[in-house]
Amino acid sequence: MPNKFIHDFIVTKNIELNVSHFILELLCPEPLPKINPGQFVEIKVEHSPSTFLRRPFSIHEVNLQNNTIQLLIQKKGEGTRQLSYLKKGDRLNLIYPLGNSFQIVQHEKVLLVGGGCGVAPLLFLARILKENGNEIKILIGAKSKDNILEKEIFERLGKVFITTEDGSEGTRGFVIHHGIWRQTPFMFSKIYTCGPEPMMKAVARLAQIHRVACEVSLEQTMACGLGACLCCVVNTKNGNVCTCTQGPVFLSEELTGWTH
Amino acid sequence: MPNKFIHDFIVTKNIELNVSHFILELLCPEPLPKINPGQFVEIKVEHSPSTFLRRPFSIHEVNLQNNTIQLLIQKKGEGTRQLSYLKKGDRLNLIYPLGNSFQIVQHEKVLLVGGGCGVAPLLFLARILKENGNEIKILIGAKSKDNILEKEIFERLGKVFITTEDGSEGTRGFVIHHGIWRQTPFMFSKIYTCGPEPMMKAVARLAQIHRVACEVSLEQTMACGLGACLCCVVNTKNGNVCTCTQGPVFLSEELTGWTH
Amino acid sequence: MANLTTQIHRLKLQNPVMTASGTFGYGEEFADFVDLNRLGAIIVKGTTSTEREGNPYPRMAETASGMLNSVGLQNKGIDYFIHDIWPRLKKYKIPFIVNVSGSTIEEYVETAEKLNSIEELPAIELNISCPNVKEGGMAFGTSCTAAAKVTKSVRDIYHKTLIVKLSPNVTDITEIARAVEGAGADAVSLINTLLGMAIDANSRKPLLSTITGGLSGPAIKPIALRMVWQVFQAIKIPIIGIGGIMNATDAIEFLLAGASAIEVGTANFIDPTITSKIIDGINDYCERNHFTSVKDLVGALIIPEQTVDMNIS
Amino acid sequence: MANLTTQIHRLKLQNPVMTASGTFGYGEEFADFVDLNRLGAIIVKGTTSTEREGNPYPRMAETASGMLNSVGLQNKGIDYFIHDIWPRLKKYKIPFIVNVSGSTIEEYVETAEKLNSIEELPAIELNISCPNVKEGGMAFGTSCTAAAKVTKSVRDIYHKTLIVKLSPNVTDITEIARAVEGAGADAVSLINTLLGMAIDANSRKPLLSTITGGLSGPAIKPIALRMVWQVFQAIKIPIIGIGGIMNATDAIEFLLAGASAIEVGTANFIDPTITSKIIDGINDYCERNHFTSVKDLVGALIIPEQTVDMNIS
Ligand SMILES: Cc1cc2nc3c(=O)[nH]c(=O)nc-3n(C[C@H](O)[C@H](O)[C@H](O)COP(=O)(O)OP(=O)(O)OC[C@H]3O[C@@H](n4cnc5c(N)ncnc54)[C@H](O)[C@@H]3O)c2cc1C
Ligand SMILES: Cc1cc2nc3c(=O)[nH]c(=O)nc-3n(C[C@H](O)[C@H](O)[C@H](O)COP(=O)(O)OP(=O)(O)OC[C@H]3O[C@@H](n4cnc5c(N)ncnc54)[C@H](O)[C@@H]3O)c2cc1C
Ligand SMILES: Cc1cc2nc3c(=O)[nH]c(=O)nc-3n(C[C@H](O)[C@H](O)[C@H](O)COP(=O)(O)O)c2cc1C
Ligand SMILES: Cc1cc2nc3c(=O)[nH]c(=O)nc-3n(C[C@H](O)[C@H](O)[C@H](O)COP(=O)(O)O)c2cc1C
Ligand code: FES
Ligand code: FES
Repeated sequence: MPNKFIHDFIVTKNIELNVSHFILELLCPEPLPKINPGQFVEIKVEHSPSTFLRRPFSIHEVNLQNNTIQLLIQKKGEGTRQLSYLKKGDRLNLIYPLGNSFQIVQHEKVLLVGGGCGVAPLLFLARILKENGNEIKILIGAKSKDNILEKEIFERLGKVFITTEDGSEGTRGFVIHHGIWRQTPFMFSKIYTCGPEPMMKAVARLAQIHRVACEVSLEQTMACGLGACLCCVVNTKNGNVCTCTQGPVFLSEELTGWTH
Repeated sequence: MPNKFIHDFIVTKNIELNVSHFILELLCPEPLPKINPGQFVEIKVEHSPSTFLRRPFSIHEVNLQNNTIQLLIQKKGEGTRQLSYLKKGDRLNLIYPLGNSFQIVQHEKVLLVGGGCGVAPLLFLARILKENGNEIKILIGAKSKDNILEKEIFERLGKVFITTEDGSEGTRGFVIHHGIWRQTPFMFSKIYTCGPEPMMKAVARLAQIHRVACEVSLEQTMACGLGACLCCVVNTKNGNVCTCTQGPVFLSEELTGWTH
Repeated sequence: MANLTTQIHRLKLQNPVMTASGTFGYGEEFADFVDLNRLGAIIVKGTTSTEREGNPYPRMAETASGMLNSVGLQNKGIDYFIHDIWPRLKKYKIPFIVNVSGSTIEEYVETAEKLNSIEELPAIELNISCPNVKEGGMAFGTSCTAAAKVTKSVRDIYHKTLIVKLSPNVTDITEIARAVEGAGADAVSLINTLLGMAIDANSRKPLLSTITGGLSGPAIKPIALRMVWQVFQAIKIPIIGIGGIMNATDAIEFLLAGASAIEVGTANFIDPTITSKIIDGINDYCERNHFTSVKDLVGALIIPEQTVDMNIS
Repeated sequence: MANLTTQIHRLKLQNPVMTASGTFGYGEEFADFVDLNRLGAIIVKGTTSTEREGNPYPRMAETASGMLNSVGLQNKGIDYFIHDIWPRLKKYKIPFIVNVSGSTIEEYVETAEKLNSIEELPAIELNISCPNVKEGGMAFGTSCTAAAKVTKSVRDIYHKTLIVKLSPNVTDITEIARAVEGAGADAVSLINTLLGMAIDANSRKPLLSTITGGLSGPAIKPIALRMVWQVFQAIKIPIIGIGGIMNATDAIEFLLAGASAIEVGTANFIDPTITSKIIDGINDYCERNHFTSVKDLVGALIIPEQTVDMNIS
């Protein structure tokens, strides 16, 4: 039985969140296989002469009833710009589901920390964590109020805290400046984070200080997404390993230079 | 004063003629300059990863009142396929008008011979020839009835004769098999032709036999369309000359190997 | 069905479509997408005598119609391959070819010797063309003497089909091809990647940790095709064509230029099912053009009479 | 406005953007699209001592992110240039540089001598790298001895700025660069086209009348960038970067890699106004990144500490 698939999905929705972010909802032509939070897809971007390789995106949410998945995408370059033009009914070729996934604990208090577009894999994760009886808090960091993504949806799953760089909502500063980190005793037994690497490194260091396990989702550049090209490596205690197959989720303590 | 321009035109119509041919009507953002029959444009095809260079197309018709031009395009490869998807309102970057043009005679009897998509430059030519008091006959060759292009429109400008390879309309065979070539005395003082090279060569030979001047419109592959790259040469009595600037229209007798 | 079988020295292939080293893992990574038993052969990742960590991240940069890589031969070494990977691969019915890499002649010889003793592995591809390791690889591929020497040393101890993979980063690839033919190679494969570089103008930094890396993909196809054509005129042993093959038409162009078989590399990243489609496409082409055997395509380029001979080598 | 002036030996340019030989005609072809007086310089079509017809049609094939050409130096010869073309070009206020091509040293010398006497023409670009003529050109560019010899012979009689244009079809471009530097070149320009080939699988024929031709366009940019970077480390005279420059970012990458100026080639075919946009874009980049002079960009690539040195040459 294959675990990975390649299919033309059909765009069912393209929802603009703000000038630089949008959500694609994609209908799978076959019944969706088992997908776990943290996994990703590789998209073939058509009509973009400068986009040669596929583009990896985390799975933002899965809807087994509708047989759809959602991706939350930030417009970064030409490839994501082309994707932002997709309309209902368009086709999109995906390789899926790829990578490992977050470890799902049960009946614990957990903190999810998302920076910018890094909230993408955390929604699906939050839902599954909640379904497993965990108490969830979500800390979202953004440049400004306008850039906070999916706040209302996260609020359905747990309490949401906000930091913005310009102070336009929540605490002013980065996620690490939020008061939650200074509460004693520290109330979480596990942290999950995704966002810019410097942010995740800072979160990992705070987790270490609080002696809490921290899972991070990396975004190394990828060529194949299948563990074949060895381009996406990250250095770990076990040497260079592929982010696309042994990751994208790693325990921060496994990553060389992430904790002290 | 520049003679050549580069602008984003706006698609005003995309008319499907049959499975493999369509007409694009394009609105120029500036008043159209003087354009002569036989001239062509170079199009930048967007959204087509395999189309690197511009694509040349003859100007099928010019409408100064609407400030539009028309192109008659055959789907050949990826570039023309992408162009066939264009919709009203889309933009298309053109370099125009390029090349020399047919010589317009006055008050003569002329024959226009178009093979397949080769009728493209002949419509504009026919109209201008008619406006100059010529009596026009148009001989159109096609694979089959379904592939005869723009017959009704040509009929408004002169008498139309048809040959089809499968005999589904008009004379069975190629344009050179039409009875018109065997009439004595031969009634035309000038022939204009565009179509596949073997067809044009055969027409040029018939023209020579009848001692009539024959202008042919060539389709050498082009990189620049501006006379800079020297890729589009054709060998003539004057050596290798650029089809994009000294052509695309040549007197058949100038072309090496075309007449005996 | 046309007869797609082809032969590289004593190695019989059910069809000419192989996978290029470093782009198809050990095949298993693609088992969900392609029936591996359909392939002509799988050429596994560059393997060295001992484990290698490869180069630091970042190792990849996208370029126009291509990509740069500087993986640097990350692999667990030949012993690990033989004891931990090969047993899993045995169940497939197709040939696996090990891409043997190294920095010294001794290293090549040591690895080849170990592979000589494994009966079911019918061939090796000697990678004397890797641009991504400081100490060697490509250095062997850019000098006739060095190329001949490493080929001869391996030939002396390796008794099955010996394919030597050539570097395109040379003035005259026909010289190198002749040198390795003379030194006992049974076949040559070409091309490996072209040395390239990419810069991020905003950060003003190179995009690869190694500054330069190997260029692959459709961007290099015209160069690869030219080299296959040149080498076809220069040597008698079979040629395996590699470089930017994205579909069956590309593969056929390489066969016409003189390749007896082809390897698909970077294309596997864009479409992991592509090898299977290429096999079907070659068959279709043969049927459409009335070739009963794919062997009849090899070198079947038609040179029109008016062609100007421009052999610049 | 940043200071965009740059200098190639004694040749002062108002900005580093030149047009590559064979891709911009004599400039006039583009006068409807670009204010020629804005350009750094125009390098005209390859010019030989006597008229040449070039190669037969077809001379062009499109490839992935690039094109092949085999024009073969069609031109009316140096005398025609001097007497019939140059007088028309005089009215422009920018330097025109003649790309001097040939098959024998005598031919190069003869052409260079004639240009030496025309005061307003401040420089020549010696094309020892044309892949599209049987008898020579590229042969000079692929051997250190030959490259040095032709450079020296021209140097002896030519007293203005002598730029030598290098071929990328070599094992080690730094050797050739050092050889021509040693022989008296004032600057080098690189790269010319890479030798490639294209086949039409349906007709089974080559797409060029010459079978092989020169590959240009974005496909070759990574290779060109790598060569500029390598040569920058190897020689002291200024470098002019060429190869697949399609926009200002590409141009800046070449400057960062060590080029003092750049030439825009194939991009002119896609967008005849591109040179003008590139000049503006370089200025914007300088302003945005607080470079007061474009000269400060030259070779300003930042090499991170953890970089692995992989100098394979
Ligand atoms: C496992 C994984 C999951 C991801 N999940 C998401 C997601 O859910 N939502 C989302 O918006 N993005 C996600 N990304 C990042 C996304 O893949 C890139 O933003 C995208 O590929 C950029 O493509 P582009 O053509 O628009 O930009 P490009 O033109 O290719 O690049 C624009 C800029 O982004 C940089 N860049 C490109 N790819 C990456 C990358 N993989 N990592 C970091 N920087 C990159 C480039 O260096 C360049 O500076 C993920 C990446 C990985 C590896
Ligand atoms: C001056 C001029 C005027 C033209 N006018 C028209 C016109 O009015 N209507 C029209 O439909 N076409 C016209 N053409 C031809 C048209 O330019 C090509 O059909 C088109 O460029 C093909 O692009 P593509 O990407 O679809 O096909 P590609 O994928 O590039 O090519 C498909 C096939 O067509 C061949 N081909 C490509 N370009 C040319 C060419 N220039 N000449 C001959 N064969 C070619 C290729 O070799 C290939 O076999 C004209 C060409 C020229 C030079
Ligand atoms: C990520 C990557 C890793 C590679 N690793 C190897 C290798 O280990 N050994 C080798 O001989 N070639 C290696 N190559 C080169 C390919 O086998 C092939 O020769 C080259 O990529 C050109 O083919 P392509 O354009 O089809 O990819 C590698 C190529 C890529 C892209
Ligand atoms: C159609 C064409 C003709 C060329 N003619 C010449 C020439 O006459 N002399 C020369 O030195 N280089 C010639 N070149 C090479 C270019 O000057 C340039 O070095 C090469 O195209 C790489 O740059 P690009 O990728 O920007 O085009 C020619 C290139 C093309 C595409
Ligand atoms: S992206 Fe190819 S191994 Fe991970
Ligand atoms: S197409 Fe460039 S000169 Fe005619």
